[in-house]
Amino acid sequence: MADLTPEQREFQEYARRWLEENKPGPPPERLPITAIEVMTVGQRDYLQAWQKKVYEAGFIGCDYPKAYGGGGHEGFQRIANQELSRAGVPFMLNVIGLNMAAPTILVHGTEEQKQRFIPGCLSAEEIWCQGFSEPGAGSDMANQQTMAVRDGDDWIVNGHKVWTSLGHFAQWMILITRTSRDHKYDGLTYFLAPVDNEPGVTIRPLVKLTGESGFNEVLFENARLSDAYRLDDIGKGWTVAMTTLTYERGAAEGAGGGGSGEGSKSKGGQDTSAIGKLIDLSRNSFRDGKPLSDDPVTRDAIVEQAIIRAGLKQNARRAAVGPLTDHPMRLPLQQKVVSTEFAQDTARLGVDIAGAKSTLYKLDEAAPDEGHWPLAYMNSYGHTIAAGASEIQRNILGERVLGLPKSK
Amino acid sequence: MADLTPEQREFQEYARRWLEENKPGPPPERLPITAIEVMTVGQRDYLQAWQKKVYEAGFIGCDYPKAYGGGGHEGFQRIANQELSRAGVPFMLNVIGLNMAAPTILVHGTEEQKQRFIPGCLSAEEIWCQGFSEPGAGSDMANQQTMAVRDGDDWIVNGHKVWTSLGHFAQWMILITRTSRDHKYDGLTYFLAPVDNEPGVTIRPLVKLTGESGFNEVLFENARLSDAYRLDDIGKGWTVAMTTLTYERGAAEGAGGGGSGEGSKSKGGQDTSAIGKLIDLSRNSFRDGKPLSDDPVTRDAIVEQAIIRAGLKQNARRAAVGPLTDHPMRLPLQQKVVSTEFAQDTARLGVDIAGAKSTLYKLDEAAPDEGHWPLAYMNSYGHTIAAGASEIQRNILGERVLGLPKSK
Amino acid sequence: MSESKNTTAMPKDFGFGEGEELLRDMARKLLRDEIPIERLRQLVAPDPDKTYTRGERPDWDEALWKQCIELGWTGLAVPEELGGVGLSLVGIAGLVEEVGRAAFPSPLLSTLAASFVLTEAGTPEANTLLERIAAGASVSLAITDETGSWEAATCEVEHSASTEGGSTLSGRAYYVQDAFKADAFLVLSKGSDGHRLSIVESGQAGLEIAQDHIHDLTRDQATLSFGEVVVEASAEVSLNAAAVVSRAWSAILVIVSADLVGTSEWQLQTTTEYARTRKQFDRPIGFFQAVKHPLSNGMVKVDRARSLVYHAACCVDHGSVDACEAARMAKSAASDAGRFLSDRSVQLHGGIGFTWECDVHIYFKRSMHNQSLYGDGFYQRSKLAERMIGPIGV
Amino acid sequence: MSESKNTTAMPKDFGFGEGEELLRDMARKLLRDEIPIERLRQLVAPDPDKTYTRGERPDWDEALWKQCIELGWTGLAVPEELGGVGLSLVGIAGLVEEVGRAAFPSPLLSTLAASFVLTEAGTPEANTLLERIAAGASVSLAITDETGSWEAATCEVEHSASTEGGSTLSGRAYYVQDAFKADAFLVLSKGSDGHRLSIVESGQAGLEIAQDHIHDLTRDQATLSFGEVVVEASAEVSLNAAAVVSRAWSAILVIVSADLVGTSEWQLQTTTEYARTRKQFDRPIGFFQAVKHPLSNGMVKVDRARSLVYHAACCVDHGSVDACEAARMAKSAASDAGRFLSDRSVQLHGGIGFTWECDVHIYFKRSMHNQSLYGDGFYQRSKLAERMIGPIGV
Repeated sequence: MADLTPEQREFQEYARRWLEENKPGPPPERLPITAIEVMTVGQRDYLQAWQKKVYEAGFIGCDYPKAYGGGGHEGFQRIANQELSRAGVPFMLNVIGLNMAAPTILVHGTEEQKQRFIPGCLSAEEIWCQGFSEPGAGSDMANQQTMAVRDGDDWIVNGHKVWTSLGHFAQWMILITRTSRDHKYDGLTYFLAPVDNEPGVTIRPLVKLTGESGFNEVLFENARLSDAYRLDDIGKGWTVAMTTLTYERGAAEGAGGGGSGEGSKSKGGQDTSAIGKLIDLSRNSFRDGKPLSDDPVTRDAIVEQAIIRAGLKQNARRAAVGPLTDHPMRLPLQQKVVSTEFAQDTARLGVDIAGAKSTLYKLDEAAPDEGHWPLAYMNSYGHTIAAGASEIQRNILGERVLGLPKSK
Repeated sequence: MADLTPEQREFQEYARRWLEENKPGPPPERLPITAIEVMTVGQRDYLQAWQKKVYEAGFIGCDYPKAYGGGGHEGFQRIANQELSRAGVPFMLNVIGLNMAAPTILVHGTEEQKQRFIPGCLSAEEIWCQGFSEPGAGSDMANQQTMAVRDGDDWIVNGHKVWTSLGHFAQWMILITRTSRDHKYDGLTYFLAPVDNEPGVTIRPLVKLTGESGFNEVLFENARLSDAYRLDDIGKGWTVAMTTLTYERGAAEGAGGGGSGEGSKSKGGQDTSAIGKLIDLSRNSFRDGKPLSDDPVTRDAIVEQAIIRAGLKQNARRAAVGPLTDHPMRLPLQQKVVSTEFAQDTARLGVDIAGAKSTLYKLDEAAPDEGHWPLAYMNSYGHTIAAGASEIQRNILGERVLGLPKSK
Repeated sequence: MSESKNTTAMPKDFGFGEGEELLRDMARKLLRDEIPIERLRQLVAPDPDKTYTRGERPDWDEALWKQCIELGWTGLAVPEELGGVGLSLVGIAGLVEEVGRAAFPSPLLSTLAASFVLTEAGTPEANTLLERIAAGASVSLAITDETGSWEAATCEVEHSASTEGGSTLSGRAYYVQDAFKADAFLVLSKGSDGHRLSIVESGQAGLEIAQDHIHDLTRDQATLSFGEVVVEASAEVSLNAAAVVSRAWSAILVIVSADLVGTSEWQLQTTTEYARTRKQFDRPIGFFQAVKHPLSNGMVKVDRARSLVYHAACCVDHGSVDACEAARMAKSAASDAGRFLSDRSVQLHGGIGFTWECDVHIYFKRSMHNQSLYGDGFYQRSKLAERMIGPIGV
Repeated sequence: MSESKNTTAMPKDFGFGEGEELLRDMARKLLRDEIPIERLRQLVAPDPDKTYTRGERPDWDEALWKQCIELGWTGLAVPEELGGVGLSLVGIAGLVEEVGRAAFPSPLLSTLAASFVLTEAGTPEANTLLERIAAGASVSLAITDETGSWEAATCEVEHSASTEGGSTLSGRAYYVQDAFKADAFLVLSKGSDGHRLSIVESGQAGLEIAQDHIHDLTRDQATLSFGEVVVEASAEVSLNAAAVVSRAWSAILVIVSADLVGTSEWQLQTTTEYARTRKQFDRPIGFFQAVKHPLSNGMVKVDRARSLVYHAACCVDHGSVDACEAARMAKSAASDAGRFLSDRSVQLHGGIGFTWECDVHIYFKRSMHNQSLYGDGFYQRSKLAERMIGPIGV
């Protein structure tokens, strides 16, 4: 890597050495593929401790100012992310804190808020969840119904948030509320809301279509919220949320605060070993006595997925090469829809290959790959639906990159 | 066929016998696949004579009243169509007269108009063309800009029609005009317009993307049109046009006036022997020395098309079985989009299979199947674009059958 | 295929007449009244932990099944002279569509499939079991090997013939549908004298029924282990079993395809209804072509499958040589329609579609199960290619 | 593939630096100024009868090509020590993208491909021809058999070696690109001593260049017949030709893929522009998701292809063992992107897109030609499967 400064190169060597020496032991129980699927306290404790350790070693928030718990460097985070990924260590638990709350607070927060909240995001001392989705709102984020009504120095919040990953472990939520019914977009206000055992706040797990529980709903019933927790001005919630989503969607890749292990690669469901697993599955799946690894139709389908995966990887590489990108958002904005549909199509292909064995769920010993394929297929819809469904992502591509008129 | 009356059975036997004895000789030059691609005077003369002969034998317009040149029977046309198709005789030339003009005039015409026009539609003595498409209107038929302004007993027409198949041979055109700018839909009026050497009417051939000429544009420049040629009331053009399209789209299959040979099966591009041709092509197309008929990926793709074709055929059969159709328009309205995309996908697959040889056009002796596949592929867009593009057909299905709100 | 001579002799209406319509409409009404979606949900999906963690089989409505038996459903495919209804496969397809639309948990599909195999066998022993079926017995086929290969000739059960005409079975049969609802099994076995079909009672000594843990909440599935199971001569259904199963194969494919058409149609209608009512960006989401067009495409796919199912059923009813080809086309089209509509039904329901409380997952799982059962679209097409294009390398 | 060790040593920016950018931008400006679409249309598509009825080759701008030669384009892939530019394949990909975007008719692609083959040969005879190329000669590869198989080892030209080191060629080479623009051909032949590569001048005795009648209006293609063509020893480029061609294969695939990326991007931008301005139902058609979403999908496909092209080029430049795999991935993605965008560019232009007067057909045909050239997506994937999964039946 000829393009590193001497400081960066030194940092890279330090990171490699540290990661080699500090690779964590095996988890107490099997970890899920992504942070937002972490369900048990055992998983939580293990991952929280790991993130704290990585933070303290200086691999998270490297490029954040020192005043907010960061490293104060420039261009270190990308190197740290790369080394974390290469080392194959566990993912970071506090994804919403790292990738959504911290960068948003850095842009829109008061000096006090930055000092108060950013360090906890980075160290995972405070776990964050997200309160953007509502049962009635779907992909139309401006359709928020959760009301916040001013009451002296406080706000009284009433409403219902869903799809709240990590909600059962979280101390804080990034929360969009409606503070005026007169304006759709300008009637929204953004808060940093305490949610852990707060009066009026109820967190309940929701069950996924697979039967697993994996995310939460959060009810606000006359919950009292200090105005000190408001982020940016009253009525500016839409703008603040767009900042959050820009970071979340990877549009500002590398600018997010977080270190990331394998798991962040897997964010959006892209399992880096999916192709290898498919090939193995095809070797062990038979039709009329012949393995599907010998069937050209199956082979063609697997290779097609491998090409899509290679394209994702090379897109990420090309996105950083100025003269080979025509529009700064063109590649970043594709990432979500392509990677989540890749994960879906790959899992669906696994179901096809497994054939009759895909009828089995993980409790059955005969289920191939411990029942991975049908579960991964069903869970893949979480990613193609959440955080801007694929349909909305295609609108965004057409509108923001190609300049087509808005479909809404 | 156990469901025929004795009269119908007798008619069927007569048709079989007649067709056996009267099969026409070979055409003077190669015929195109469909009537709307007929280009030369030689083709025209041959096909016009054939339609006249079939009409005089009683196989066209069988179910039309005798007063309008028909046979006055019931349920004979379907049998005649079947036998014409089975006999493999040439298609009927006057498709727009038969399938669009005649049924529309039967519904909306005055007694005088019915007597004047329908016989010529059936016998092909008068060739018809269609004036529905305009350069600026696209799929939005109500967006007609061709103006007709009242002038005594006449109308003065100014405007520009495109996509006019058979225009260069036609004596008459079914013509939609705008007679009022105040109402989008209610400002349209429908005419039966003479177009053969009429003052103010210019017919010019247009060239397709393949380089072949295949349809026309028609310019009206202060063309004078008698009010006697108006079909139905002023301002009712939209309703009349919907009648026309209902017949044209096959929604009222069998009710159209026409006898039809092989060609009407091919209407919309469905070539009934496409699968067989693809299989033959695959046997003669090689990669690394092996025929593609041995390649399972190619085989899968061919069989997939065969299933779609079988589905089209069985859909047409099921459409007539009341208890097996939930919505009367559900199957008929699918026919256009499915059959035209089938033709397109089949042709595209042929291009794939032909491989490097698909670079060649028909003038090249080495071009497989006389250059059929790339030409058929390019020409297939005529069908997926014209008469309600596939995108519009999918709207229609969603709106008229599923009851979804209009996308326009 | 359908060009060949004998199909022109087949009825244009597939043979779906008033009798078939009546039976179908009665079934639709019965299932709509007795097991509407609310009842189904309570029955099979009250609690995911029960199924997916504790591994308990979902409930089913045995009382309703008894009612179906009284209506003669088990005997639908049993010839009249053996006490059954003797309904055509076209009529059965119509009824099974309704069963799929209701996602009805029952041993009906297995029993119908077994009936076709028994009818093909045509032996006195087969007829005796057909009479039992007409009287209400449920029977399931145990004919499949472990690799998920569903072609008739492969099996991992072996028999050794006894001198009295009976035999002893050992080995395993896999993917046995609705095994815990069946009274008896029709077991394919191989031996030095070829393939046999034998009747084994569900409670018979030496038979072990091991539950498979499956996603589908509307059926059960099991692996059968035969530990020296003794089959009397009176339970030997056929000594020419491979040919018998192979002849019945088209009917078996039609039955599962009809169920897929039914679930797919439910998915289409339910998602359409959601798209008509659910609003986003101040409009019903069905306004948007990203929702509307997939639904139109889904309709096209389900209609293709449905038409091909009736054509295939009609071919079977009329003994057409094209029956097998038509049935494979139907299964390919039905599996693909099921796959597409399952996919879109979850995606277009958005956040709610991803949850347990939304019913689409029940149909998603039943459909996923049926898609792979007896070979998915790819598999059927590879078999079709052998007939339409010829074997590879010849 | 991209996980393997040696790729980590490759530059993150693919090696596309300021020099490459400068050359690419100059090419873009030159082509935009000198052969805008209006000029291209007049040049290659003034009258369809000329091409498709009378079979005449479309015109091309020889004066502009002379200008390109003066700018050193023929020598782009010729090493500096032989008088060329010695540009990396990554840089060449950038320039060829512009050539594709302009649908520029010229012998550039053939000459670049031939240069890579000659460089791989590395013999004095090869170097002599490379020097000629750097000085402005156009050369095309004649290495393909009649069945359309583009793998290097098959050919229908035979040589008989003469005692002086030369040979005599007989037989045919097919699908020779831009044959009527080429000064010489690089001919693959087989004989009892293996495969050879020989230089045959376009005017040489015994060589017959028979025009293929092709759809693409922006190039020509021919079948070469060799009637006892005598090759001097000085024109024998390689006696180990199969290996040489096979080593150059990745670069050849990258070049045609880059052209496909260029035409696809033109199709995307042109159709997008049409969708922004063309109104139906009182709105620009780009408002409708049936138009917008295909364009978004087209963008995804062209970007995938583009990234894979640069990756593959970078692999070739760095001698990576993954080069061939990466190049096949690039060709597969580029062919599929070309197919998709060609399809949608005609369909979404509606009625006007179906006519000769709309320029989309020019790109449609150039893209269709390139999609099949050197193997389409299916073919590349079948080759990739051999490497990624292993040969069938082992």
